[in-house]
Amino acid sequence: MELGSALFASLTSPMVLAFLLGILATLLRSDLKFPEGMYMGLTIYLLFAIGLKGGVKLSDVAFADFYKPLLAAIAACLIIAAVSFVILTKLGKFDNANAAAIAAHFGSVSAVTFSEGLAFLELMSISFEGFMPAILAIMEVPAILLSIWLARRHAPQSQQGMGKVLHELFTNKGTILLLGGLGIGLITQKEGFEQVAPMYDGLFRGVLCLFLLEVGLVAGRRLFELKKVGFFLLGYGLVMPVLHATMGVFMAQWAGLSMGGATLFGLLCASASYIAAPAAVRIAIPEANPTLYLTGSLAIAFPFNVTIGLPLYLYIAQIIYA
Amino acid sequence: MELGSALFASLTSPMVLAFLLGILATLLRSDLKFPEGMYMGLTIYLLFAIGLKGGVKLSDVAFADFYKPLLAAIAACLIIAAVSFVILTKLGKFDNANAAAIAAHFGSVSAVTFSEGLAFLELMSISFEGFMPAILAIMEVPAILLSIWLARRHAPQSQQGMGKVLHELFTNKGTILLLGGLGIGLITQKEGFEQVAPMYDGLFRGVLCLFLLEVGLVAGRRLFELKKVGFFLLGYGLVMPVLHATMGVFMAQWAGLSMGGATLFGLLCASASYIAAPAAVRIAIPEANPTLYLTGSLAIAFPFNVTIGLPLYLYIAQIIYA
Amino acid sequence: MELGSALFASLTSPMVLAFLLGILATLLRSDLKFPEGMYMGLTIYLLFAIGLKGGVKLSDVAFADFYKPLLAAIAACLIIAAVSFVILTKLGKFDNANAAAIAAHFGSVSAVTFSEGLAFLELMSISFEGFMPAILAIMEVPAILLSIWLARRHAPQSQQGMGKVLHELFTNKGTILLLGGLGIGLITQKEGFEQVAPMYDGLFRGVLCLFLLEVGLVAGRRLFELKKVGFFLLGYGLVMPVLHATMGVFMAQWAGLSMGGATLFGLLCASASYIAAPAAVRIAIPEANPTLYLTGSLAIAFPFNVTIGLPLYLYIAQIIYA
Amino acid sequence: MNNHLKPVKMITIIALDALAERLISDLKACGIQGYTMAEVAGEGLHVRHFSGWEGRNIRIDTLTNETKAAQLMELLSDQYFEKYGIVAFVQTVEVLRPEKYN
Amino acid sequence: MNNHLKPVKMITIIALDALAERLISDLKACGIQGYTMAEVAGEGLHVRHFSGWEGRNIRIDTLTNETKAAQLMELLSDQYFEKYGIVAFVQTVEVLRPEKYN
Amino acid sequence: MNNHLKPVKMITIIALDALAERLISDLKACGIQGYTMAEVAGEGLHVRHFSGWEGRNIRIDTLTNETKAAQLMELLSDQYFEKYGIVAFVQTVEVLRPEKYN
Ligand SMILES: Nc1ncnc2c1ncn2[C@@H]1O[C@H](COP(=O)(O)O)[C@@H](O)[C@H]1O
Ligand SMILES: Nc1ncnc2c1ncn2[C@@H]1O[C@H](COP(=O)(O)O)[C@@H](O)[C@H]1O
Ligand SMILES: Nc1ncnc2c1ncn2[C@@H]1O[C@H](COP(=O)(O)O)[C@@H](O)[C@H]1O
Ligand code: NA
Ligand code: NA
Ligand code: NA
Repeated sequence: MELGSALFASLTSPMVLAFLLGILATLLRSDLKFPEGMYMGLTIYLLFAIGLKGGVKLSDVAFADFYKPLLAAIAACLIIAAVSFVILTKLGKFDNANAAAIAAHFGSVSAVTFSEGLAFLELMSISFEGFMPAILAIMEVPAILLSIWLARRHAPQSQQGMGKVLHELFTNKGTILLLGGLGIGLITQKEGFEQVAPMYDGLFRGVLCLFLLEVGLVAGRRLFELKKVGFFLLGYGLVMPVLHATMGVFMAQWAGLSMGGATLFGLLCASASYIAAPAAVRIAIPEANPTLYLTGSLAIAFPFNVTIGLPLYLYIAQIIYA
Repeated sequence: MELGSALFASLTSPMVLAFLLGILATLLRSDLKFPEGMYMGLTIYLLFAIGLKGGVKLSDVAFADFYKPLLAAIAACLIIAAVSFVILTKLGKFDNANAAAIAAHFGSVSAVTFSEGLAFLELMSISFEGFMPAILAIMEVPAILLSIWLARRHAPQSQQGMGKVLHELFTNKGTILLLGGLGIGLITQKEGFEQVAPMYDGLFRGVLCLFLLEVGLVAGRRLFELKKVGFFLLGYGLVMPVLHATMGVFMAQWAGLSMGGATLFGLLCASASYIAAPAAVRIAIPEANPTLYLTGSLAIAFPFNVTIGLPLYLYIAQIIYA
Repeated sequence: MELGSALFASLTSPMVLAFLLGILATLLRSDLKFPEGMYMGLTIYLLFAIGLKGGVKLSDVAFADFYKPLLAAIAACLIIAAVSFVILTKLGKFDNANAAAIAAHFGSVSAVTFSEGLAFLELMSISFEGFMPAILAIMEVPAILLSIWLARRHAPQSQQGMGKVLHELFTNKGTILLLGGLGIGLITQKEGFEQVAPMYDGLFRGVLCLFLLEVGLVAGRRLFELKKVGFFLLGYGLVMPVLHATMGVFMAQWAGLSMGGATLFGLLCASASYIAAPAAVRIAIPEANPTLYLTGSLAIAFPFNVTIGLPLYLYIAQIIYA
Repeated sequence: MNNHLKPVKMITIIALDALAERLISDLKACGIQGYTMAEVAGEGLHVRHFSGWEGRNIRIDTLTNETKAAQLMELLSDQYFEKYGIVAFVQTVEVLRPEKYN
Repeated sequence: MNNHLKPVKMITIIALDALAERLISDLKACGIQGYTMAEVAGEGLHVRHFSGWEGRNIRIDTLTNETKAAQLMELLSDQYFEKYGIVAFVQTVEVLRPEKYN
Repeated sequence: MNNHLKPVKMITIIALDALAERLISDLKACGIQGYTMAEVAGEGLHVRHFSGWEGRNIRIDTLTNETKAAQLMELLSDQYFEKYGIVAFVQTVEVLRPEKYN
């Protein structure tokens, strides 16, 4: 598989094209807008479907195969968040709150980017470990926790302690749907899943396509804010994902993942959260400026990852695994 | 089929697990919440799909085979509502309004419980009569009417006469969708249905799964109210469904239904309405306390019926039909 | 294929029956109502799916085959709008604003009527040109533009110039979704489309069925306004579609379309817009009375077209092509 | 501004969505033409109205003249207050075209 | 409480949702930064605005000082009242940080 | 009418939807039982709250007596105003059953 043809396959997938259509529609100032409930409804479907399918596959994985990827996942998130915080404060001159908020987003992961990765690898007929959705679920949390702690270190003990934050993180809808879906898949297994497969398997990419159209609409609005975030963040959001992905592929190799699994792992490292992290940061670091972290993760990292990033990380994985 | 393995199949179905996940999410105080329109949208889909599929099957049923089950259905609803009212006022010491409201819920039926019954029997490869959805539609109304009359007997003639209540009952969305779907199925038949089968057949259980997740979220909130409803109602909601189901299976046998049909008929008798009845009672018996009837039907009877009840009623039917 | 059996097939399709159910529910004053977001969500799905499927088929059409139908489409729209305006002002005694508003609706096209036409021809196994969705997208705009110009001719230069109207027309959600879908289909082609086919192909008619139920609910409410619109508009809405369709079939023959394509083209000419035109007219001709144009297009032309009109236009096409 | 703005009454009603149609016909019975309606959630002395299943609430705002406002409050008090959980309050607001709200 | 609370003006606008973007830019043209917008249904002298297809209404509430409020009402009256079905009214509300609504 | 209508206070709060649960428990801490909540969009000094993803806003209206209203405004000012983008204002409205809003 060459980089060029992988890039072509990525850019001509209906999902990526739908995302670009969404951006185009915003640039043209179209009145196209998804009804409020639809965004939430599609999100619920996607997270639950990822979890469910992952759970069914996880049911034949031995823990011995799983613990190293697990460790790698937690380590990767913490490293990315910590290094990001240092770079953003020292080089980027961001204040603590904003640096921590951005670090939380880039250290955490994006389920939609991951979905697009799944669809891409399936299209390319590249196999990967069935437990990757479990890895996704685990990678949502640690970086956010670390970043919130970084932001609050010096603050006088606030009323809303870390307990509340922890609770929020482990019970937010993303985690519940992903882990809950995983649990259901684990218990109900193949026979149970077959009953609902036309919905959660058959429609997955079609729904993802519609969802990416909506994401494009939101990302498009963010593009107008690009000038407000400054060149530093723009560069950061384009360069760091590649570095994170490369680090991720190396760690995946250490953890014994296959080449497809390593590509997904790299993609997860490269991806920036835009469901779990914004919700947590809004409450826990309210003084951070949403324009910075929302634009950074949605309008910079996300488009880069699903268009150029994904085939690039596959290419990197092929080289490292060669 | 043994009780144990049926119970296992019931408890490990993705639908029941999704319901339990919903309850768990509420207990953990997760922020998972379905958008307002999604609840309504899924309800519309389910009711319409049940009706449509039933209508297609109903098209090869002779009226001679149908009139006895029909009579049994109406009789069962009226008996359950009347007996419930007596038990609740005499033994339970509820006032007229609350007793009638609860009787309306237990005498009427739940389309979602029925859907789970369909999915369960299909999984178990047990056949049943095609006209059961028509029976479901018919059983929605009589108990509610009787109960409202029981609540209002002694009241001075109110402005909102029974005419309005009758109209409301026969034109409420549940009835229109079920009966309308039935009618469409009857007219369009197999060839017509095939055009829309991927939507109304293929996705049915997948959508039911998502819907039960939402029902679990609502039921979970109700669990916090359990202490407010008292032990009597708790016991009532757990014991009476079994008695109602047993009575139902006997009546189904009299009406000439197959064993699968009798299980569904028993399940319908056991089930407590939570779409048609609450809507009707809110308007017609406003002085009744929603905590009692909503908690009784949704947080007690419903979970019991879809987890333990369903395999138990199958077991009862197997014994009676042996 | 005889007219009778085509009419029967049309009237017993689940989509048309669902539409009639919606009307019936309103006449019975049922409380059935689709949640706000669902209407929008289904519309987005339908428009995007039509575009996408059309785009995939368009990818093997040569421009040489396409330019004549294109010209015919633009000409048909302009003729219909201009003639309508004259008839409505001269014979119907409508004022300029109302005549222009109604002309905009009848000159433009209805994507839902078109969808029902697709489903009907597929059911009848009659083939048609793959680029018809592209024709649909093109026919949305010209008549609206012409009508707005007709309404404003004599008005003093208004602040909201034609530029704004043009922008609104080319970027409104209908156009973006149809043309955007077309573009995506063109680029992603068969291989890409297969990834999302279960959603956009498999479910299409099932979703259309649900959508027509909702359209029936809205159309039913409009029926109560029929007496307000007067006999002239009623007759106009029933007679003109047949004339427009006949003209359309002749133009389609000139343009070299197949018999199936001509039926669809005639149907497009006959159909009255109720997504793009109302949105544009509300803003650009606010002094026009919505009761007239909404009732005329949704409660008169639409039901006629999807029930009797569609088989009739097929019959006309068969005669002309014989 | 103040010399153009004229006071009219605004009545706000919060009630079960199932009562919407009835409330609207009562509004019209009082001769009130216009109103604005929103879907809301709420909690009061009775059950929480948060999901469609528990029954949502609606909020109706209507601008009208003083006489009709008094008549509507009377009607609400007579026919709804005892039976249903309902909230209704009156405010004075200022508009430029008082005749539109007669 | 009363010694801290300061009066500011609140303007409420009810209009066709298609006008939302235009109204918001007019708000900003008057120097008003903040507003809150809700989707509502409604009926008045014109067609009922109940479904997306008939065009829903929106309700915009904005808190601002007296001068800007007067300017906005003027603008609405000049550019909207004749052409579109629109409702606008002014109230005085009390806030703790009047400077936030300048 | 005026001889029956009695004044009570209405507090309106506009805030991030993520704060809803917290605000409701604070309401209850002030002894306020009832409130009505709507989902709204909005823009202010901070990010636009238009989609679920940016975080929507909620609007809470609650009728209560003067003392509790003062207490609630105090609490909001102490615990929210500095940290979160939040709008709160007080009005006097007239009701027929003031005891319902105690
Ligand atoms: N004090 C209050 N302030 C604002 N809204 C209220 C208040 N009390 C009740 N409501 C609303 O009115 C509905 C019915 O109230 P209740 O009759 O007290 O159950 C509630 O669901 C709320 O939406
Ligand atoms: N008297 C009124 N009170 C409250 N809202 C109104 C009133 N009249 C009109 N409206 C609202 O303003 C919109 C346009 O009104 P109209 O221009 O009269 O058709 C309606 O759809 C209602 O939402
Ligand atoms: N002047 C205002 N009038 C009405 N609502 C406002 C105003 N300013 C802010 N808001 C609302 O309060 C939210 C938070 O405002 P802010 O803290 O200024 O970002 C906004 O999203 C709006 O919904
Ligand atoms: Na990451
Ligand atoms: Na029952
Ligand atoms: Na036309």
